[in-house]
Amino acid sequence: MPKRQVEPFAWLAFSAGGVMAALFVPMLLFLFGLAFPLGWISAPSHPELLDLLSHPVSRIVLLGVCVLALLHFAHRFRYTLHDGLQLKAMTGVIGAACYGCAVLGSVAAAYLLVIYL
Amino acid sequence: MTGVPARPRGYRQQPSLWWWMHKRSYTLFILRELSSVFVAWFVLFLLLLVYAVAGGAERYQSFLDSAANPVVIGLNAVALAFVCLHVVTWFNLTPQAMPVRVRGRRVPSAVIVGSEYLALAIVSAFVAWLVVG
Amino acid sequence: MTTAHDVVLVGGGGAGLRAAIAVAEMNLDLDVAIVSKVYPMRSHTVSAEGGAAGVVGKDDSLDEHAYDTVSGSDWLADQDAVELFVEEAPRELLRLEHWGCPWSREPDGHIAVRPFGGMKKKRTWFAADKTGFHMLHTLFQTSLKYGTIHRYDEWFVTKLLVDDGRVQGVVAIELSTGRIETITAKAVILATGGCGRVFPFTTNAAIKTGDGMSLAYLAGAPLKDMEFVQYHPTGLPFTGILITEAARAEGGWLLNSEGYRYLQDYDLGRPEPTAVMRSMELGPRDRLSQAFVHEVEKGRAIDTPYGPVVNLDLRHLGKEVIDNKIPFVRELCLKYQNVDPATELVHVRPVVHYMMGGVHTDIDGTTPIDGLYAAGEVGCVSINGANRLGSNSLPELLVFGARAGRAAAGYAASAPGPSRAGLAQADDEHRRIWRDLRGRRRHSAERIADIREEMQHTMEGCAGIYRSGDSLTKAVDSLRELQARLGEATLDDRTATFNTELPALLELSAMLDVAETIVQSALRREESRGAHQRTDHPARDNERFLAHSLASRAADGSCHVTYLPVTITRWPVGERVYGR
Amino acid sequence: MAESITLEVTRYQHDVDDEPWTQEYDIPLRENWVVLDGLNHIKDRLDGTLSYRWSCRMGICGSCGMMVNGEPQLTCAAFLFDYAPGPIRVEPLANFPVVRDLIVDIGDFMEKLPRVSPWIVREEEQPTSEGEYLQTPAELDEYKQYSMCINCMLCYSACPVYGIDPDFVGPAAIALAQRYNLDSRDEGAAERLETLIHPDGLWACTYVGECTTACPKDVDPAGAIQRYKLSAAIETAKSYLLPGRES
Ligand SMILES: Cc1cc2nc3c(=O)[nH]c(=O)nc-3n(C[C@H](O)[C@H](O)[C@H](O)COP(=O)(O)OP(=O)(O)OC[C@H]3O[C@@H](n4cnc5c(N)ncnc54)[C@H](O)[C@@H]3O)c2cc1C
Ligand code: SF4
Ligand code: F3S
Ligand code: FES
Repeated sequence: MPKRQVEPFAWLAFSAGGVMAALFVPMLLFLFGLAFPLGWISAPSHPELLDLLSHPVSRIVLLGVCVLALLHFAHRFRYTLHDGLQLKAMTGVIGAACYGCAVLGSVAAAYLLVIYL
Repeated sequence: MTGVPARPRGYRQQPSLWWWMHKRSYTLFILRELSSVFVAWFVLFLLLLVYAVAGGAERYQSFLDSAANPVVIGLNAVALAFVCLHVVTWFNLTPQAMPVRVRGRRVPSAVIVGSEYLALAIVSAFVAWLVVG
Repeated sequence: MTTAHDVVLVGGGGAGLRAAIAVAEMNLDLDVAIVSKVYPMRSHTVSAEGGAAGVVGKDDSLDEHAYDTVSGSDWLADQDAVELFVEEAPRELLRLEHWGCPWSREPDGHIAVRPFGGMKKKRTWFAADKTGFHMLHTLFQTSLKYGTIHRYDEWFVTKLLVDDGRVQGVVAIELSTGRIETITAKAVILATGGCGRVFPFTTNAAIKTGDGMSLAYLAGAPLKDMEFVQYHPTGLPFTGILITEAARAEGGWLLNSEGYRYLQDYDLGRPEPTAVMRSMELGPRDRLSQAFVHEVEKGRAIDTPYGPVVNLDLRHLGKEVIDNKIPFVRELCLKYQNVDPATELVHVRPVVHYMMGGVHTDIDGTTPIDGLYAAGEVGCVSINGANRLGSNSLPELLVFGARAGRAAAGYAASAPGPSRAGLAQADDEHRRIWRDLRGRRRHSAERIADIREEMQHTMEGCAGIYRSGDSLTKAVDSLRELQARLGEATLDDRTATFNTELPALLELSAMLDVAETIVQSALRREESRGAHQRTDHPARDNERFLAHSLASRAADGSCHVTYLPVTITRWPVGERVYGR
Repeated sequence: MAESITLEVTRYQHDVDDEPWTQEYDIPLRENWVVLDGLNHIKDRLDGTLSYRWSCRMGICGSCGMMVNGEPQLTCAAFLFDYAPGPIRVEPLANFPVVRDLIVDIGDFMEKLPRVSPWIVREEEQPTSEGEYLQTPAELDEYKQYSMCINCMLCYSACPVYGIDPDFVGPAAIALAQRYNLDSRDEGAAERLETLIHPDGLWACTYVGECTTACPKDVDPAGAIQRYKLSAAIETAKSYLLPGRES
């Protein structure tokens, strides 16, 4: 039986996050990042959006996207720093920093989506 | 198997810090990996949006205004480009990493990739419909 | 410097690895070393394509395999050895299956077999058309399991230490450092493969330079049946890359310049649209190669810059069969010849392929020198006689590799260590190599490559598919002259670290020894049998030559040929009949 | 077309040179000639001191890998005509220590290979008298591709991760582990996973994919590694969910 390791889980989360990012991010980023600000499409009104976001399913889905996408980022960026800048000696620090960001982000997301909203 | 006495180590070239510039494919690889930064940026952007919406109509409006700032638009345009790179590379590699079998036969890669794009189209259409329609 | 092992394998090809595993399996207390001039998985067994014969089918029998082998050998094989071989071959092939060899399969999961030249029944196991590759890697990877198998990768053996009729070890050069080392052993197994590089146009890899044959010969062991050199009928011109017999077994045809299946003119049967066993294109290699020479004489071959060729036609098999059964053939043709066998004809010509002869051994790989064993292509048991059947060599490596391994293990368990005289020989050898490396004249006009090329052309011209007393006598003189010139050859490279020129020189020296035994044995055999065809003695002569030749080195350095009767058990000498 | 072509060949002798340098040789440009034929021409006719490895010259022994114009190639399968008019840069395989001229030290791989137990592991071996282990063509197909590896090391020399971190087990060794994992006759997957689940095993690979591009035998080590990661992750997850499970 494989030894208890975290790396496999980090990788699973990375992969799941990759899928989430690929499926959800393009359209959301296009709408909120370009189409609405540039006025190609008129942005939804505040009540409409609040309504949509408050729906429990939206909250859960968005939370999932955020957490997994952050873990995806953490995993990938960690290796990019590690290999790209050859910072093998700093593996621990890099890992802590990347995953630290992801965890902070996830906590923020949970707070915003579950409690604050 | 046990080894024979160690040989004198030969000449070892130190890998260059700029190795990812040496080959087009390496550069593309690094760009692909850097797409993750923009994914993280998107999450931040999204959370700011949620924060704004939760804070009332006014805060929402000021979010929309700052999103229209040319710098932010530029950033988001770049981010979208990187996210697209992520989508293309991710989908292309899926069949290599996860061969799918249906009734003992290997599903051709094109079919797997095709259905991934189909899924992307459906999700995107649904999201657009929810948000805009 | 000296290191000691119980059993030393010279050569890490199919035979060497099988023997090493046999030693390890038999006695885990014995310390085995594989000394090989290339990494084991680079050994030439890797190139074998077609398959390995072993009786499995319900409609097949050991007797039929034995008969095919004996008649294929033109009755020169020792029948006791053949009987043992056909019996053990399937078991050895199964062993390999258990070790993971990816044999091609029937839909129900059983081993698949294909037809092969000179075989009456389908009994050739195959792993697509990379059989040797898969066998070698399976053996190599399996050998990694054993902690008692030590490896000396990229070490070149230069001498066998023999004192008082008993082998004591070897001297070898570690190529990466140039260090010369004495490796003592209680038993030594030679598994150095063949010597196709003695000829200019060969399927054999660069490493097949007959080193082991020369080592044994110089140490006083006789070389058996050296006059029998196999030409494979279908090599790609220029490169000599082999197009496996499997291509014909799957139904390929040989066509002359007129598009005619010319083999029907040479008593090899009648052309049928599909492959018929022991007939036409599935006749034995010696007969097919000889037919080619006659086609050339009749002006029915095709002239190319690389000499006359005929066509191999695979087009009617269709792309699917080709890609399924012989994908490597297509890969090689596309890559090296720029033709697609699925739609085009492939130029082929006979090419030196295999050495039937080798170090004289009995069925346990034992040589006349105590503690010295030989197995694989370097040895001659003999099961191949005057002509080897395709797909008999790979199982031979396994069967006799394993037997030699077990015999050596048994011997080594009780043999004494090296004697003082043996170690003194090693010192002499160190000095000799050193002299060769440093003491040679620099920049003399004599280049290793020139001597090698002349030797190769001498051998092709005088000792090829057809030979004569005159041509062979000429070859004897030329070789003697080349021997003398070798002493003058220059060595540009005097460094120690991975000097590849020094091994090239030692290999050339070995090839000249081997060439001499080939030519001398051929000269003495005044008959035509199997792969040995004398234009001045075109008939088989069972009265005088139903016997193995034994070439030994006399005290004055000359080559001395004697004869040993063939063992006949159940198959009295008959006519070789194919296609009828 | 020109009659000759220039090879720019890396030379290095560790007891003489501080670092590798380049020597130019003009060789005949012939149809059918591969880079290896060019090197042989140099060795035989021009300069006997040049050292390199080769043997089968038919792309199967895996000896002759070198960098040709910066890409890892089997030199016995790299045709001069494809690089005409040249010059052609011939260097030792990247990412390995250079022993001499075009020869690199692959001892690192040879030492890693046995660590992944590249042999059939079974509780007990069935005696040969009971015949073969049955294996359908479909089961053979599962691992066949990964069994085609000729150990030529081109993938190692293409993989930047290996270049940066020589402790990485590397593409071919992992593909070979996977070759046995996927073999229906094998029972050693758990044992191999023990070795490969470490940071220098599977996870160091960031899926650059160059190993697969470089591989002359279509082994697809990148795919093998990714598939392995997935099953490794699932196995680990299972071991948490079903702690008492025998594997
Ligand atoms: C292209 C080709 C295709 C073939 N196809 C088939 C086929 O389909 N079926 C079949 O049955 N047979 C086939 N054969 C024949 C068969 O492959 C060979 O006879 C067989 O592989 C020889 O194996 P071996 O173990 O004796 O030697 P090899 O595999 O040649 O190994 C020789 C070993 O000895 C070592 N060595 C040699 N000299 C020295 C030295 N001086 N010091 C240290 N080490 C040394 C080498 O490093 C190597 O490890 C084919 C042969 C060729 C050339
Ligand atoms: S995986 Fe491909 S490139 Fe790597 S060693 Fe094997 S054959 Fe060569
Ligand atoms: S190039 Fe290297 S990083 Fe992985 S996919 Fe191949 S091993
Ligand atoms: S020489 Fe064997 S692979 Fe190139």
